Order: sequence, then structure tokens, then C-alpha cells
Amino acid sequence: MSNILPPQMARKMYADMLRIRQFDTKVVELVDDDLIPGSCHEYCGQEAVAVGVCSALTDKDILTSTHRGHGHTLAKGGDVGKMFAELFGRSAGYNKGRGGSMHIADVSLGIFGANGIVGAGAPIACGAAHKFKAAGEPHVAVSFFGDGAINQGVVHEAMNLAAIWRLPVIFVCENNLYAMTTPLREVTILELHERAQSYGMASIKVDGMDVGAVFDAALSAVERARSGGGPSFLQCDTYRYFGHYSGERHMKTTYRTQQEIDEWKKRDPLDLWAERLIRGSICSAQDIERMKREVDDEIAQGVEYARGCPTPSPQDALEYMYAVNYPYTPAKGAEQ
Amino acid sequence: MSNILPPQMARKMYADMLRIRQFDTKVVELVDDDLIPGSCHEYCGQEAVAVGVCSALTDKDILTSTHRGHGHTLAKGGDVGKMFAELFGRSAGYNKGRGGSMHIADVSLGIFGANGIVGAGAPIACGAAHKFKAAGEPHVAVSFFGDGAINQGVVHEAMNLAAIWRLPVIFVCENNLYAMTTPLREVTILELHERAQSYGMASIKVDGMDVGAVFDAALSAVERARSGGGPSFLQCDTYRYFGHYSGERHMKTTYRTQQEIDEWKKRDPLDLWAERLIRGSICSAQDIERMKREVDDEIAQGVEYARGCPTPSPQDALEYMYAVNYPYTPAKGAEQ
Amino acid sequence: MRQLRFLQAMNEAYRQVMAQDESVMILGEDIRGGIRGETKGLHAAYGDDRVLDTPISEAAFTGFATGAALAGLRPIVQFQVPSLIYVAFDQLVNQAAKMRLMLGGQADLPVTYTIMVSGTRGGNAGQHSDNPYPYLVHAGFKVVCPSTAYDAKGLMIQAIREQDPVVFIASAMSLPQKGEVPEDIYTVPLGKGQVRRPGTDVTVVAVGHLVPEALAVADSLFEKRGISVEVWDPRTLLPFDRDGLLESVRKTGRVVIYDDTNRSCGYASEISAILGEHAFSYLVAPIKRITRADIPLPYNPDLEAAVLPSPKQLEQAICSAWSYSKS
Amino acid sequence: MRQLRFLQAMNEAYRQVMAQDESVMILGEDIRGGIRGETKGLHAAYGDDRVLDTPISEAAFTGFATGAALAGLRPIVQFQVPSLIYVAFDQLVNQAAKMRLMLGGQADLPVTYTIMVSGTRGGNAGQHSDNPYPYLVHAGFKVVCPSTAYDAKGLMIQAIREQDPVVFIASAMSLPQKGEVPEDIYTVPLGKGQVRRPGTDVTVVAVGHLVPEALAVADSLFEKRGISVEVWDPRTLLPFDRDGLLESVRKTGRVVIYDDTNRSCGYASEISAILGEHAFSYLVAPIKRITRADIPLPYNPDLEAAVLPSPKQLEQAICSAWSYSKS
Ligand SMILES: Cc1ncc(C[n+]2csc(CCOP(=O)(O)OP(=O)(O)O)c2C)c(N)n1
Ligand SMILES: Cc1ncc(C[n+]2csc(CCOP(=O)(O)OP(=O)(O)O)c2C)c(N)n1
Ligand SMILES: [Mg+2]
Ligand SMILES: [Mg+2]
Repeated sequence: MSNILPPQMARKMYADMLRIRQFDTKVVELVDDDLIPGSCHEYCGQEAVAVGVCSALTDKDILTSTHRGHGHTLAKGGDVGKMFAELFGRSAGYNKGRGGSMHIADVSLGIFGANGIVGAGAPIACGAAHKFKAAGEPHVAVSFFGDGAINQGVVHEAMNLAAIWRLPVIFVCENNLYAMTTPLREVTILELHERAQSYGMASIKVDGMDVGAVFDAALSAVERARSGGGPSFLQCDTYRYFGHYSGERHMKTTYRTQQEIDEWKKRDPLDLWAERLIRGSICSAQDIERMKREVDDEIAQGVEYARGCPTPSPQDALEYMYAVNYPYTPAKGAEQ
Repeated sequence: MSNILPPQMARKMYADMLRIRQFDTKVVELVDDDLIPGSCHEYCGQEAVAVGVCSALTDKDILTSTHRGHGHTLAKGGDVGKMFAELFGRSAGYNKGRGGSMHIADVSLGIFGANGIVGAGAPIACGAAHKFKAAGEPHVAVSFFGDGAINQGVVHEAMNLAAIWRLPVIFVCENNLYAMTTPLREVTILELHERAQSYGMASIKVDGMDVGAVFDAALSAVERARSGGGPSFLQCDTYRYFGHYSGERHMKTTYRTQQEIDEWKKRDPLDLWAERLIRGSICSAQDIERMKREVDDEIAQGVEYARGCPTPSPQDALEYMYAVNYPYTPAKGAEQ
Repeated sequence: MRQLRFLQAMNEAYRQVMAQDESVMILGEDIRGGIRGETKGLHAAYGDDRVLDTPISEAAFTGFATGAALAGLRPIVQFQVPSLIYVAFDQLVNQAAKMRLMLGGQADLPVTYTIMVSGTRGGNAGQHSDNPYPYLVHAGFKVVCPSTAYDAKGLMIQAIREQDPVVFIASAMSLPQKGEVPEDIYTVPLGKGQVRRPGTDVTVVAVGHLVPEALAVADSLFEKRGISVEVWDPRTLLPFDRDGLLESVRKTGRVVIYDDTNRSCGYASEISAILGEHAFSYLVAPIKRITRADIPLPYNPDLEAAVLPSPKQLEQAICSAWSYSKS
Repeated sequence: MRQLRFLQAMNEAYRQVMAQDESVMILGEDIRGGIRGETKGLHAAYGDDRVLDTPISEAAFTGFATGAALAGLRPIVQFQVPSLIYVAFDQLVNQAAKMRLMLGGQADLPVTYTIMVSGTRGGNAGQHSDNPYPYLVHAGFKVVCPSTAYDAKGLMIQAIREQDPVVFIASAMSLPQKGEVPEDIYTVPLGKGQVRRPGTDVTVVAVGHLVPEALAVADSLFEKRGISVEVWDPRTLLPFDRDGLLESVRKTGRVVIYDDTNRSCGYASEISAILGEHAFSYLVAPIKRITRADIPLPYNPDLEAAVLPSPKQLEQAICSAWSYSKS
């Protein structure tokens, strides 16, 4: 465990992980109940990464997320109710029901959005980092992406931009060993973080199930970035508990063994951290139970709130597209 | 100098470099005389790279080239006359006047073509290599690209494909220190070949002005590839004598100093090799002079031949596009 | 006759062509696992070298197919979702689409690109739901967009056998559709449209998965109002069966184009422009386009429905074309 | 009034907006060197943070601009040659073009994309000579395509000031054109076309660098045959000034569209489709499109000329529209 961590923060990190776990557990239920359209990619199992990294950030720092974005958004302070409202496609949702899971964002909190395209957020984070650097602001930009994204060219281009311009960016590669059904070992040789090294940036591997370890690594990366030391790359080894997306539960996939899943669950990030909190006398078992109840309430209230929100009016369907202030633009689908 | 090099081959390598030098020197003249349309990117200064690499190849091996492709094409056995015919846009040209400098190709010789898009040839080479590997053929694919291409995402994606599938590919990065006006040092940190290392492939830097050194490195890469050892990366440090393209001679560019150009010319690949041939008693100074005359004749004859070739008929302008055997396809520009 | 789903028809086409022709290979993401079903069994039958699971490197694997084709193979490139063509766009429109002409005909390029779940709906939101064929038609690719399981198999086999790059649009809404599919190998020729329902009053050009919708609207309008609608399915978007369409329009003089892509510079625009040029003398009503609105699909299902082409809009357009008389 | 070349007008627009608004920055390849001239002097005046020479990483620097804009800057992205948009295509059409809607309006995206030497000619062959605006219109970008130095400055300034992504097409053939350009800052509004030459018999819609060609053809046809051609310049391709065009066509009833992009699903198709829908009742002749052929530009200048839209084709089309009467 991180030595420097104040107890209050250590507890908050547990609660934050719990919120993500319970949120996405609920999401699976709601998808099965047909209350959420489209596809959701659950974050359960990877909580230590989002929370470890985001605990090192302020509201002014920004992040770009992935298709598996609920965890990042919650860890950065996203509101449970507004998130459910978005997943339900309501107008009170973060994206006013336009984006859903794969675009969920709170720009005011520096959450620049989930992204349906693997790797696409990396250069976007660099651009925001340039703004911070050019304006002399001490903020940083974090780009989350999966192990699969390491083979997407734009991620490399982005790492190079960050390196040559010494941008305050942290590339966080969440290595959960699979991209959909494709095992990492079949599509890469060597360790992922070695790729980043070749651009001339600090690059390390951390235990992505240990929120303290992730936090420590993130904190030094953030400090490096804030003090003009340029970008860093964190490879966080972790695991996803559910399938690639909610729907996978009802399919017969064979790319992972139950044994492998069980092995990883033995190092569950929440259990590990709870144990350490208790061992370090930062929490009692009762505190943990209380946090669980609190988070369960928060989730239940969020769902409740979201269910009560109105859906957007189809008349406004063209709203928010560019050029809406010009006649006939955007073109409707039928004669106008 | 390479120890294993038979004298005849050493002489041929000189003649091959000379042919490229004289060819592109002629091209500059012809561009200035408005006999060649479009833009040409001259290869002068970099001859040792194309010749060193291609001397390690057979007719069955293939290569993908770049916008600066005359050298690769000539080194792989391209015909001077057909090349000039293509540059003049004649129907006897390699591409029947359709491609010009930026597409020049001889598929029958394994020259899959120059390419106007930086980095775009890299994955194409990989696909050909897969064919060789799958068919159990001992051939290799070479992908040439510049230092600028190292920052194009697709090149990374291609290197990874080659590495994970152990494809018989050789990536040859011709580092002439500039991409147009942009100095390498401003757009990369660390050495280029370190990028390739991170994919888990053999990767080295060679003196790209020394054709023997390039040949040695290429030969071991080719042997590795032929024997199932997978891809390699060669960084060849070299220099271009002319501007980025012919037209630059008439502009006032300042991105390189005359002093730098002069320094590099002191290590001219032809001079270096001639010296070694003479020192090693493989050639006499007279032999060198004779070769020069022979090559000059070849170039002059090539130009002569090309000038005499007919130009394609505008009626055939839609020829070679896909779908020509269907009515109205490809669509003409006016009513049909 | 035996019924198969569109997806199964694709699978059968892949299997039969691969069995017949050793040079055919397939590559893309998660092909071996074959979650959706169209690639099921291929890896077991044809092995590592012919059935490749790729990294998430669409630009590279698209270029890879170009190189493999130049070297003598006949690759099928699968895009798992339609928007993946955008990261591979240079390798598609600026390399493959131009290769043969730029080479002066030195080589053919027999590559098939399958665009899975094209134009998907149901809350996949803006980045996954495009139906991107107008981009590919503009670039000069041959593009097929089958509307039945029968055509899916026949056009796929033909696509793979072509010497040119061919894009196969596997519309999300078509994949589960069932239809009669012969067990033997057969082909459907490129560039031939088909009258799916004869009629005399109004021609509806319906593309891909909108064909069944158009048929339903046509039937109901005939019942309700006695309007005789001819539904015409282009099947191949490029090369386009202009003569087939003109024959229909010569009869009806009235046209509605029903197409599930963005409107501006979309496929319906092209069809309309062809008619504006070549059918002017027998058109008796404005050419109507019913298309997507020019926005990325919003997530909320009601908003989504509001910007998609709908049977109701089609019905209105048919009625208005039918009742139009020049003032 | 002072005359400037189109390229100089662009440079002046850049300089004036950058002087006025600190949030404006520009990035792209070889910007600082400014070989062609449109970025000359910017680096010296506005420094490293606002004038960035990028590596050859178009996808990344396009996404970079998106992030910079979300963080509060107003970036201009320069594509050195038009085909570079293809390697950045996902970041353009699937990210930037969709960002605001997907975010539910949480942020604007004030980015300008300058596409240099668009549609270039003279032997640059297939990969560098595209005029790729139909792709961008289809994707929903605002697109301006000025035909004069005056409009180049005014539309550029307006483009940079818009809160939305705007594509600026800098046609290769227009760059050396000279025209009157006021020294002050001024804007030309988006979505407003312009009659460049009034006429009563036939409307020619000419896009970008084809405007001067169309004017010359119009003049000569008037002299030779007394045909009165109205030349209409859309100036902005999206939003499109439909009312402006309809006004002209209402008068003439005959239209030729003169556009230097690929034909199928091209920009001329869209204009034709709009007219087929909205001008039907006053059209008296087929709508003609004079465009590029649907092939990459061949290298040889004679072949190139054969597939480009030509004044001769335009003249024939005008005459045929003019003499057309329904049989
Ligand atoms: C460029 C691109 N290619 C493919 C896809 C389809 N796809 C969505 S998620 C995914 C796997 C991503 O794997 P990884 O980056 O490891 O993230 P994880 O799902 O494991 O969190 C794929 C292939 C996509 N959305 N974007
Ligand atoms: C993807 C892409 N970006 C930009 C260009 C424009 N361009 C042509 S050559 C060139 C420089 C290439 O530099 P390098 O790879 O080092 O090759 P060199 O010219 O030095 O041989 C650029 C930027 C292009 N053709 N393709
Ligand atoms: Mg993963
Ligand atoms: Mg270079």
C-alpha cells in the first residue's frame, strides 16, 4: 500500500471502486431487463485502474475514455443518476440521451467522453494537454485505452506527439489480456509498456488489481507531467470479470477458461483493498459493510431518478448537429 | 567492405548505384525542361540503400517503394527505357502512362510500386510476405520507407503484424534526416530502430552511405526471413542531395545548410565504393570511367527510346479502372 | 426449398468458395471465434494460414489484403463494424480502389471487403451505426448490397470470384432474415437489379434491408388505396443497373428512392441524379428521396427512429408522387 | 482596390485572425517553412505554441485539434495535400463530425480544416489529385469552397470563427488566382451562394475553381449563339443555399452542374437531387452533370484532360439544355 495515502482518501478509493462495481453489476441486470438499449461494456474487475489513476487527478485535469467507460467516468466524479439517465436515453442524461454508454461524458468535470472507436481518444487527450501546456496551466490529460488499442496506429502517433512536445499526458493501458475474443499473446510480442519506451517516455508496468500501486504510479506520472517532465505510460495488468459486453453472457464463448477467471478473482481489487484497509486499521469490517449499503443506496437512487426522467422529444432529434442554424441543415431524411 | 562479396557483384553494385545517380540527375534536367509532368522525388545520395538491399534479393522477392522510388525500382532491375517512358507518360511506360513517378512499378519483377502516401506500402509488403509463408515459398518482401514514415500509424501496425505472424518482411527505413522541411530531431526522440525493437523483431542501424554495410545487413535479414526467422528492421542513415522534390531547387528553402550538404557529400556512396573497389583491386580507375560511360549511354538511350514512344490515346482514358466491363461504369464525366 | 438466414448464407458462401479455391483466405477481428456466425467453422476447416484473427489494426490488415492479392491470393477482409473502414480509409479508397489503374493494369486486385452489421440500429449510437456505402461508391469500388439470403450467397460468391475489389454490405437488419437458398454453389451477377414486386403507378427504389419494408408498404397501399407500386432492388450499387431502373420508370413516371444512408451526397442522390438526366422525358412527378437525416444516429430509440427512413415517410412520399400533377 | 492572390488572401486571413484571437492556432506538416506561402510569417509572429509543425501523423494531429478545441482553443488543421484526409478519416468523420451531437451539445468544436491543393492537376496522378469534398459533405461537415481571393479571405475568417468544424477547400487551380481583397478583416457568411453572371436561359452551377471557366464559357456562348447563361457559385457546399439556387432555376428552367469531383455520389449528384425534388415543376430540360469521370486521375496530361470536366463539355451541355424541348 502507498505510504503517503491519507486514511480518508484510502477509504474513498474503496468506495469509488465499490460504486463502479455496483454500477456495472446493476447495468448487466438492466440490460437483461431491456431497460438499456445498445451494448454496454462492463468494467467490473478493473476498478483499481480507474480509481487509482483518477485519485491522482483534479477536476481540471481531463481524461479520454473508451468503449468500457463507466468506470473512468465514475472515478472522475461522474454522477450516478445522470449516468443512468444517459443509459436509459433520457434528456436529463449526461449526453441528453444522444450518446449512451459509448459516448458518456461530463465535459465540465474534464471527462471528454467514452469512445466507440478503439484508440481514438489518445490524440484527443494530447490536444487538451497542449492547451494546458501552452496556457501554462498545471493540468494533465489522461488517455485510457485497452491492450487491444496498442495495435491501433493512431495510439502510436499520439504517443509520439506527446513525447516530442513533452505534453502533460498520461497514457493508461488497461491490459485485461483480451480484446474481445483475441488473447493479447496472439497479437503482441514483448510487454506493452516497451512500445512506449521507444518513444522516449517514462513507461512502467503496475499491478492493475492493486489500487494503491496504481495510485502511486499515477501520482508520479501526474507530478512529472505537471512539472513539465512530459508524458508517461502506465501498463496496468488487470482482468474483466464479465464478457466483452453484456450480451456475451448469453453466448457460448470459449476464449477464456472458467479457471482463469476464478484465478483472477482471487486477486479481486476490492477484496485486496478492503483487506489492507482493515489490516492497516483504516477501516473496520463494519465500515466496509456500511460503505456497501451506502453505495447500494446511491445506485438504487440513481436508477430511481433516471427512471423518472423524461425521454427526449423526437421533434428535437436533429438538435446538436452542426449547422442547425442554417436552413435545411442538417437535412432531414424526407423532403423538407 | 563485405568479405563474402564476389568481385563481379561488387562491380555490379557500383554500376547499379551509378545508374540511379545518373537516372535521377537526368530526371532533374527533364523536369526543368518540362518534359516530365507532376513531381519527381530524386534519390541521389541514397543509392547505397536501394542497391545494398536489392543486391540481396532475387526476382521472386518483392518490394514496396515510396514517393522517392526511382532508386528502388532501378536497383530491383527496372528497365531504364520503360521508366523514362512512364515518366514521359507514354503507353510503353511501366504503368502505360497512368502512374508516373509516384506509382512506377514492375509487378513481374516483384516491384509492387512507388506510393504517393507515406507509409502506405508497409502493410502491402506484409500481405505479400504472408503469401510466401503460407505457400512455403522462400521469398521475402521488402518495404522501403523514409524517416518521416516512422510516425505514420500504419507502419507500426504493419510491423506488429509482421512480428506476430513471423512474416518474411524486411522494413528498410531510409533515414535521410528530413521529411520535406521537417528535421527528424524535431519529430522523434531516440533512434528510429528502437521503435521496431519494441515489436520483438531484429532491428539494427547501418551506415546508409556504405553499400557494403547495407548489403551485409540486408543479407542477414533476408536469410533470417527465408529461414522462417521472421521480420527485421534496418535503419539506414543516409542523405538526399537534392531538395525534397525537383521543384525545390527553384525555391529558397533554409531548412538545411549548405555546410551540412557538403559534409554529407564527403561520404558519397559512389565515391566511397569506387575507392574501395580500387583499393581492393576489384576495379581500376579506368573501369570506373568505363562504367560511367556505359551508364551514361544507357540513360541517353533510355531517354531516346522513351521520347519515341507514343502517348496513350485519350479514348482509352477510362481503361484499367475496375468494372469497365459493365455498362456505364466507370461513369464518364459527362452524360453517357 | 431449404431456408437459411442471410448470415448462414454468407457462411455457406465462404465455406464453399474456400473449399473450391485454395487461394481464398479471410482475415479480420475475432473471425475464428465467429461470434455472429458468418465465419463459423472456417478456422477448423481451413487452418491458420487461410483464416486469420488480426490485431485491432484495420489500416494494416486492409493493406495486407492488397499485398496478398498482388502476390496471388484472393483475400476476404471482414470489418466487424462498419465504422472500422474509416481507420482503414486510405488503404481502401486511396490504395486498393486506385491500384489497378495506377499500375496501368499490371495486376488485378481480387479482394472482397465484408462490412458487417452495416447501418445497425437499436441504440448503438453515432459511431457504430453508419451505412457507409456512399463513400465507397464515390471512391469507385464495386459494391453489392443484397436484400435476401439468396442474393447474399450468390453475390458473395460472385464478389469473391471477381478480379476487382468488391465491397459486400451485410446490413445488420438483413442478417437474421430467412429465405430460400440452394445448396449448390451459384452466383448472382453484379450490375443486375431486380423487380421485387411489379407495379404500374410508382417505382420505389429500395436498397438492402429496406426492400422488405418497401414491399410491405406497397402491399398495404394497394389494399388501402389501389396504388400499384413497383419495388425495384438494385442489388449491386456499383455497377448500377441503370437500364433496369429506367425500364421501370418509363412505365411509372414516378419515383421514390428509399435508402438508409445519410442524405447529402448519398446513394439516393446518385439515383435521383441519374434519373434527372436520363428519365426526364418520362418523369411526371418530382423524384422523392426518403433517407436518413444527415446526422449520426442518436442513442435514444425514439430519436433514432425519428432520423431513420420510415415506412410512414415512404407511404406519404408514394402517395404524394402518385397524386402529383404539374400545376 | 488592392489585388491579392487567393493564397495571399488565405495568409492574410490567418494572420489577422491570429492577431485578434489568441486561442487560434495552426498545425500541420511543414507549416513553419511555409513553402507554398499560405502560412508564411505565422511562426515568426505567433511562436511555437500556436504554429506547430507536426510529424507525418495526420490521424493524430486531427484528433489533437479535437482535444485542443474541447479544451478551449480554436485550431486550424492544414492538410498539405487532399488525400491526407484519408489517413485521418476516422478522426474527421467519426469523431469530429459527430462530437457535438454525441455529447448532447456539451461542447462546441471550433476547428477549421484547410485542404490544400485540392483537386490538383498536371501529372500528380491518382493519389494526390482528389477533390474529396463529397465525402466531407456526406459526413455532415460544413464545407466552404471559395472561387475568388475575396471569398477565400472572408470565408476563411468566418470558418475560423464558427463554433463548428468547417472544412476549407483550397483548390489547387484557385491558389494563383488574383482578385480584389480589402485590407480590413471581413467575413463572408456561410450558406450564401452568389450569382457570378446573371442570365435568363440556362443556370450553370459551378463549384470552386470551375467558376472562372464557367464564366468564360458563358461569355463565349452569349457572343456566339446569344444564349444567356446565369453562372451561380454556391461558395458554401454545406450549408447549401438552396433558395438561392431555386431562384435562379425558377427563372431559367434549365440547369447544368459543373463540378470537379468524382461523379457517383458526388456533389453534382446532390445538387441534381435537390432540384429533382424541389424544382421539378419549373424544370424544362434534363439536369446535366459535367464532372470528373469516376476514376483516379491518370498521370499522362492527355488522359488527365480526358477525364476532367472541360469547358467544351460544359458548352455542349449548355447548348443541349438550351435546345431541349420535351418530345
Ligand atoms: C478501431 C476499432 N476496431 C475495432 C472495434 C471493435 N471493438 C470494440 S471493443 C474491441 C476490443 C477492444 O479491446 P481492448 O482495447 O483490449 O479493450 P477491452 O475491451 O479489453 O477493454 C473491438 C475489437 C472498434 N470499436 N474500433
Ligand atoms: C500520409 C502522408 N502524409 C504526408 C504526405 C506529404 N509528403 C510527401 S513526402 C513527405 C515527406 C516524407 O518524408 P520521408 O518519409 O522522410 O521520406 P523522404 O522524402 O525523406 O524520402 C510528405 C510529408 C504524404 N504523401 N502522405
Ligand atoms: Mg482488453
Ligand atoms: Mg526523410
